[in-house]
Amino acid sequence: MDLRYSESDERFRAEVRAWLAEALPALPPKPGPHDWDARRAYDTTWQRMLFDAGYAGINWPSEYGGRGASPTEHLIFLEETERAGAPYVGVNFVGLLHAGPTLIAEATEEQKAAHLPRILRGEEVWCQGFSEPGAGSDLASLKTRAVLDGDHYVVNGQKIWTSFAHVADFGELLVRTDTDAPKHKGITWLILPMDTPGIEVRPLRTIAGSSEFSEVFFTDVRIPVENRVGAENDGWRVAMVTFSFERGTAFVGELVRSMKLVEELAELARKLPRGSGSAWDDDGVRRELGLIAAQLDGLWHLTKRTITESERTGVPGIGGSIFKLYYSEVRHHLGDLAMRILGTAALATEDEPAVDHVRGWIHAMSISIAAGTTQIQRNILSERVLGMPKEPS
Amino acid sequence: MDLRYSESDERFRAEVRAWLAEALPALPPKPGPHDWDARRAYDTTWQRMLFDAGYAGINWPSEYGGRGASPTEHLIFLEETERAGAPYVGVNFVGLLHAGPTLIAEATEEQKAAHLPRILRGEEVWCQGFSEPGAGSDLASLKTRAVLDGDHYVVNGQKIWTSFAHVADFGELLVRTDTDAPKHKGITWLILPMDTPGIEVRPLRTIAGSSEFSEVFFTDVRIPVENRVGAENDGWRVAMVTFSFERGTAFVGELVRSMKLVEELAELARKLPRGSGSAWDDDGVRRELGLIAAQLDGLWHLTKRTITESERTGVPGIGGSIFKLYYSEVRHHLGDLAMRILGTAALATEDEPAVDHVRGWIHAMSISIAAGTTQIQRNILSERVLGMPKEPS
Amino acid sequence: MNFDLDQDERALQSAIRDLCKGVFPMETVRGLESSGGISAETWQALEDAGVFSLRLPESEGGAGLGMTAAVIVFEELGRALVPGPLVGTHLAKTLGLNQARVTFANRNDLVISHLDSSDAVAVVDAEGIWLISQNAIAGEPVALPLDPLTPVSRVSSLPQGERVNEGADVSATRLEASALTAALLVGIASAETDLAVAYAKERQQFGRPIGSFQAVKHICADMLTRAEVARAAVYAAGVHLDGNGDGDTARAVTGAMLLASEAAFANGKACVQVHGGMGFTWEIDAHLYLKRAAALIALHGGADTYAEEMAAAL
Amino acid sequence: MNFDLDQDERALQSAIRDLCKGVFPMETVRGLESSGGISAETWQALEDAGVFSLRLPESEGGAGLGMTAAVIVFEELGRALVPGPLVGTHLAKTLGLNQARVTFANRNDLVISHLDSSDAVAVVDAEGIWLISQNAIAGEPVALPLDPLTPVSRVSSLPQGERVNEGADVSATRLEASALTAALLVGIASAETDLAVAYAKERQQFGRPIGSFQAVKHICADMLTRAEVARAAVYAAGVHLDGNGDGDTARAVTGAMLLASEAAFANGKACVQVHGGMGFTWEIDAHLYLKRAAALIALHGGADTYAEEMAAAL
Repeated sequence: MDLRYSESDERFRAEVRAWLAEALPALPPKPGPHDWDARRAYDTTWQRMLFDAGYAGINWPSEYGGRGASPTEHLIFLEETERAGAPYVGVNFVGLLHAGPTLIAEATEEQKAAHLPRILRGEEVWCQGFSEPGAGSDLASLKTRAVLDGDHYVVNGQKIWTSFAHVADFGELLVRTDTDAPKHKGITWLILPMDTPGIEVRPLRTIAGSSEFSEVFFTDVRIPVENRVGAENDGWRVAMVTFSFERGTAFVGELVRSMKLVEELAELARKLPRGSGSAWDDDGVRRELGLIAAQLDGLWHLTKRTITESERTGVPGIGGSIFKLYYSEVRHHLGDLAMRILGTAALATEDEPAVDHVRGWIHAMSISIAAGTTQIQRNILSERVLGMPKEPS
Repeated sequence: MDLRYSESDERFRAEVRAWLAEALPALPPKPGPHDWDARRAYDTTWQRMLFDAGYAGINWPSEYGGRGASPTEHLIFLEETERAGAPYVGVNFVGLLHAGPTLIAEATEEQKAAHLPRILRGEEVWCQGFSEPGAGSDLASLKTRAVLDGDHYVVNGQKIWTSFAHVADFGELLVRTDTDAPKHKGITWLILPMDTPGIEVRPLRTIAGSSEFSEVFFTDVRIPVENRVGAENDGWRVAMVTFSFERGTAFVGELVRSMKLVEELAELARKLPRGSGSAWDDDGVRRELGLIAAQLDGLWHLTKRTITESERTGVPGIGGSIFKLYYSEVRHHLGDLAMRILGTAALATEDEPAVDHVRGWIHAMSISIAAGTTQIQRNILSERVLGMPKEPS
Repeated sequence: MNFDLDQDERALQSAIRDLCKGVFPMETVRGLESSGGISAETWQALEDAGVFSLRLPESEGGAGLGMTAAVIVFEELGRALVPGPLVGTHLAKTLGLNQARVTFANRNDLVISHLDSSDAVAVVDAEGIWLISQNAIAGEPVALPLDPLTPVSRVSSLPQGERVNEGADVSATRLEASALTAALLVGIASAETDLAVAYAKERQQFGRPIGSFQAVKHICADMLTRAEVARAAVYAAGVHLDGNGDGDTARAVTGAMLLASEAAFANGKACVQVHGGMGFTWEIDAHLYLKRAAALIALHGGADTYAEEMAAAL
Repeated sequence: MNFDLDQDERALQSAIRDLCKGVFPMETVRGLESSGGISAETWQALEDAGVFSLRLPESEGGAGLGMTAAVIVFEELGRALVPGPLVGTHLAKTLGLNQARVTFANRNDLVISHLDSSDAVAVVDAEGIWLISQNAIAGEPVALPLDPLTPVSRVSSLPQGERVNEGADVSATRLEASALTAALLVGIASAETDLAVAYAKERQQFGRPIGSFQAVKHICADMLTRAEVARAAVYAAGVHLDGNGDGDTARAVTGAMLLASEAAFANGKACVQVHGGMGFTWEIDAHLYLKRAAALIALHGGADTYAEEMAAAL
């Protein structure tokens, strides 16, 4: 085992770092959190800069315009961009990380040609229409209905947790095309042009107060059959195939940010009063910060193991669910500890010194829910990794 | 609401206290933990002293020789005896707290006359034959078989977790008399004379190193039909009826001991070195002790609520499962904290200062398992109190 | 010894619960966000119900009740998520002060809740109880407070104020403030349990109510347990403050505040988790309870200080 | 960057695992209780396998391996619950000392493990590495040690001993001791997971394996998770000590010791709980793993000291 990077990896890191040092100052100022048009413009501008520099679709195969970077390079890229404070994928999130890879794996050449280059250049923003109010942990129970009418599917129903829906050009949409089949077998994957009549987007206010997410309502929305990716009723497999792209890098940005957050909280603890001294003078507080730091370090090592393993085997290992479960617990602890350290300073949520830490506290609550709750992760690990028996249903 | 004791309760307390001050010095020295005959003699001597002073069967109805004390008096009695360091029920545990009350509720007058006075006087020691290696949380799945042969049941099978079996005169025994009936409907409750041929008692070594518990093996053990309590196949109900005697006092002794243990651990923390000072100088350690103290105080208040409620309604309330679940967690935390405070002092388990705290750490592991595991308590609370749906089975 | 609500206490509990249902249904409470958590009508309803005056003698327009009654009332206010400077106003009224609304603050903390809607700020410190007129304080409201229904302001300094503790027991007043806050928190802890249980019974996934999965029902069992133990401690605190306790009063109050803080905070987080994605939406009430709990805990010194005070009693 | 066992490392891992299976089946390990955790035969088998000498150059009879190999080996020793003064003997051999068995001790701690069966006690402090002959120490064996396979003695004082760190890196030796202990602990954490999972699959209650209940399977998932993250940290510690790391070596080792301690201790308790009543019996191995974990953690300073050291790096 060797944790050092190869010479070529180090060269890659140096290149990325040099480019970031040059590129970041050229970015326009970051728009306000609620100015969606400006946010789209900002994020897609950044995407275009990445494209021009050859970093767009860092882990996409080069035949589809990506860089075809190795998982280790991908790790380095994510680490460096996060450390440099570069914008993350933002509104390009679904296109780059989910819809794009799905098209690469499953779409026709026409579909690929129509979308992949535009996603990479930041010309096309995608959103995801998977979850429904009644289909959360049990995603496959989705009910949004598509009925074939000539050469169109006619869609009625509702999606939820659709991020950036009001600035998206397209959506990846899962619909039920066979109501009689077992639930995983009657689902179809469609490319949804967001300007199709009959779509209503309502911002969804979260407990963070923001509205990056929306509910999307469908009333007789007509989608051409040629927008189908994969076979009819094979959409569940199509949607899942993207997960096999995962090479352990999904949480790298998160993790690097969390490590920073701990450092910042330790700094803050040295300043905030507690009893007759600072919060940092408190043995218990200090130990809790030390434990969290060790746990995040552990997850950093685990990430490298997962990446190495996936480089060797070509498939994602067990690291993902382990990461998610453990990371959720650590982030909850970190958030709760921050609230205790802040005291009444936490009440001014958008001001210094609270802002990042209160946002982090609330963010933790989404980490243990989104993309498979803590409870679902424990099911996955116990059943799929430990081979424990399923519950009777 | 009023937490003060009535004048008559205070008089009762004063009496108990005065008697204890006189009685305890008269006790012989406590025998070693492994000298079972001496332990039986010691515990039954104490029981006889209680009897002579009118405290035997403190909560038993007076018509059966008990004192008929109210739950509040019972609480006072348990508190005072524990605070005074008096012996607890010891080998009289099953007779006084389970078999006796069961006989009171369900036995014939002959059966009552044969056993109750002797239990109260410390002349008869009982043990319990309920659990089996294959029947723990799922107690009703017990398999020890009794087949009627003339006027005897012939018993074959095995019991486990039988405390004080090798010094007991009788056992309360649950056997399966109908293998075709649903599992709760084929069980019978028998009085087992421990000198019946065919019984083999093997001490069971626990992780505490002790052997208060045994496994009991049955080979063609013949028990007269007249030893049956209640109807054939009605033994499950008979066994459960005792729980309706519970008036919130089951854990009072435990709780008072735990409160002492926390005080002692705080004392110890002031003496044991940690870093450049004592463990007590550590803010985190101090807060953890403070939290545990508050939690035990909370359980003391909960006990009073449960007792009051049961005095009013005549049936046990929800306090028992709540107590058990919460108390298990607190005792685990207390034990783990003690181990951290002790450091290498914990390695000398039977020496001062470790002895009570290491025993307490190990004891905590039995609290979360015995008499309904933490997992079973959560099922009970969620299903019976919160009305949440059962799992499919 | 009778640690069960007597007939009068039950009647009081059910009256205040009915009042809350009538005056503070969740739509109304949510509607108060725009007016800093307070409206003249709802406040008047609380006054009329005697929430603030209940411990005054009948001769002074009160109900002549004690802290036991007060914690029962405040538990219900917490359960209904009633906003406003409840604790400060209640204590001010009990001390015979005339201000309509009084908010409580710590001398060393320059973040004050409900400043704009209060007539005065009350501070209790080692030297006494001090009242500072709201006009005398230059506060800067915080744009997005943690609890949307608990507006807070930053102040650069707090004038000394007028000493108002003639005849009052300063340390008792501090303990009363803690006990009433603990009562609000235990009401919150209970409401969070009820919310989570109701949702878990109703929400279907994998063809079953999620409340039939042990992973979910065991979370709910733990919520119940935390709330019930904390409630026993809070009632005991009230009883002790009325002189009817069986132990040290300060310890009873401190323990109650610690357990109620832990219960309300942990249950709030559990309540969000049981609701899954819906728990992360503004629309579901889970976050409002959690945020209120977090705000109350922070404004009253933080749970760690209570744990430290408990340790000092060992 | 390659953070996966290479072919040689896999071969080493499987060889030592086979050795443990052959020489240290659980009956044998349990049988060592009567002889203080050590028998001449089993110790010889460890020596023959190169457990102690593996980091010596081949010219000195070693295998010329590094700390990465050593943590792989020690993980397996932990998994098999192999008793004895493993860490001290390994380090002594690596430092070129000749004693057959050496036990590690802290200068300020007068409780020493394996004193009677060791030839010498090694102490590492700020001034250096010290070797004290066993004959020079008056130790009183403790009657019932926490871990029945880790005998401990109390000593009234520890002679200064002979300084033996000519040419050795004292602080590296300390870190090596921590990393090897962490490796033992992570082996224990993994074995506890395996034990619990196997029992949960087999044990039937309510007509189902208990491992089909979420209450049980989720405990097991958490055990796996703790063990896997700790393992990554322990391997990283070994790699760092070999100079092949990507960060601060002391931090990597401290973090590994902290996570491995937490994992072994928490998993030990969880393992007992999953076994239910059986977990409380001496016959089931769960308690032996837990007690070993507790003993190793205490003898190496306690998890709290590692958390404090991690904080110092922030």
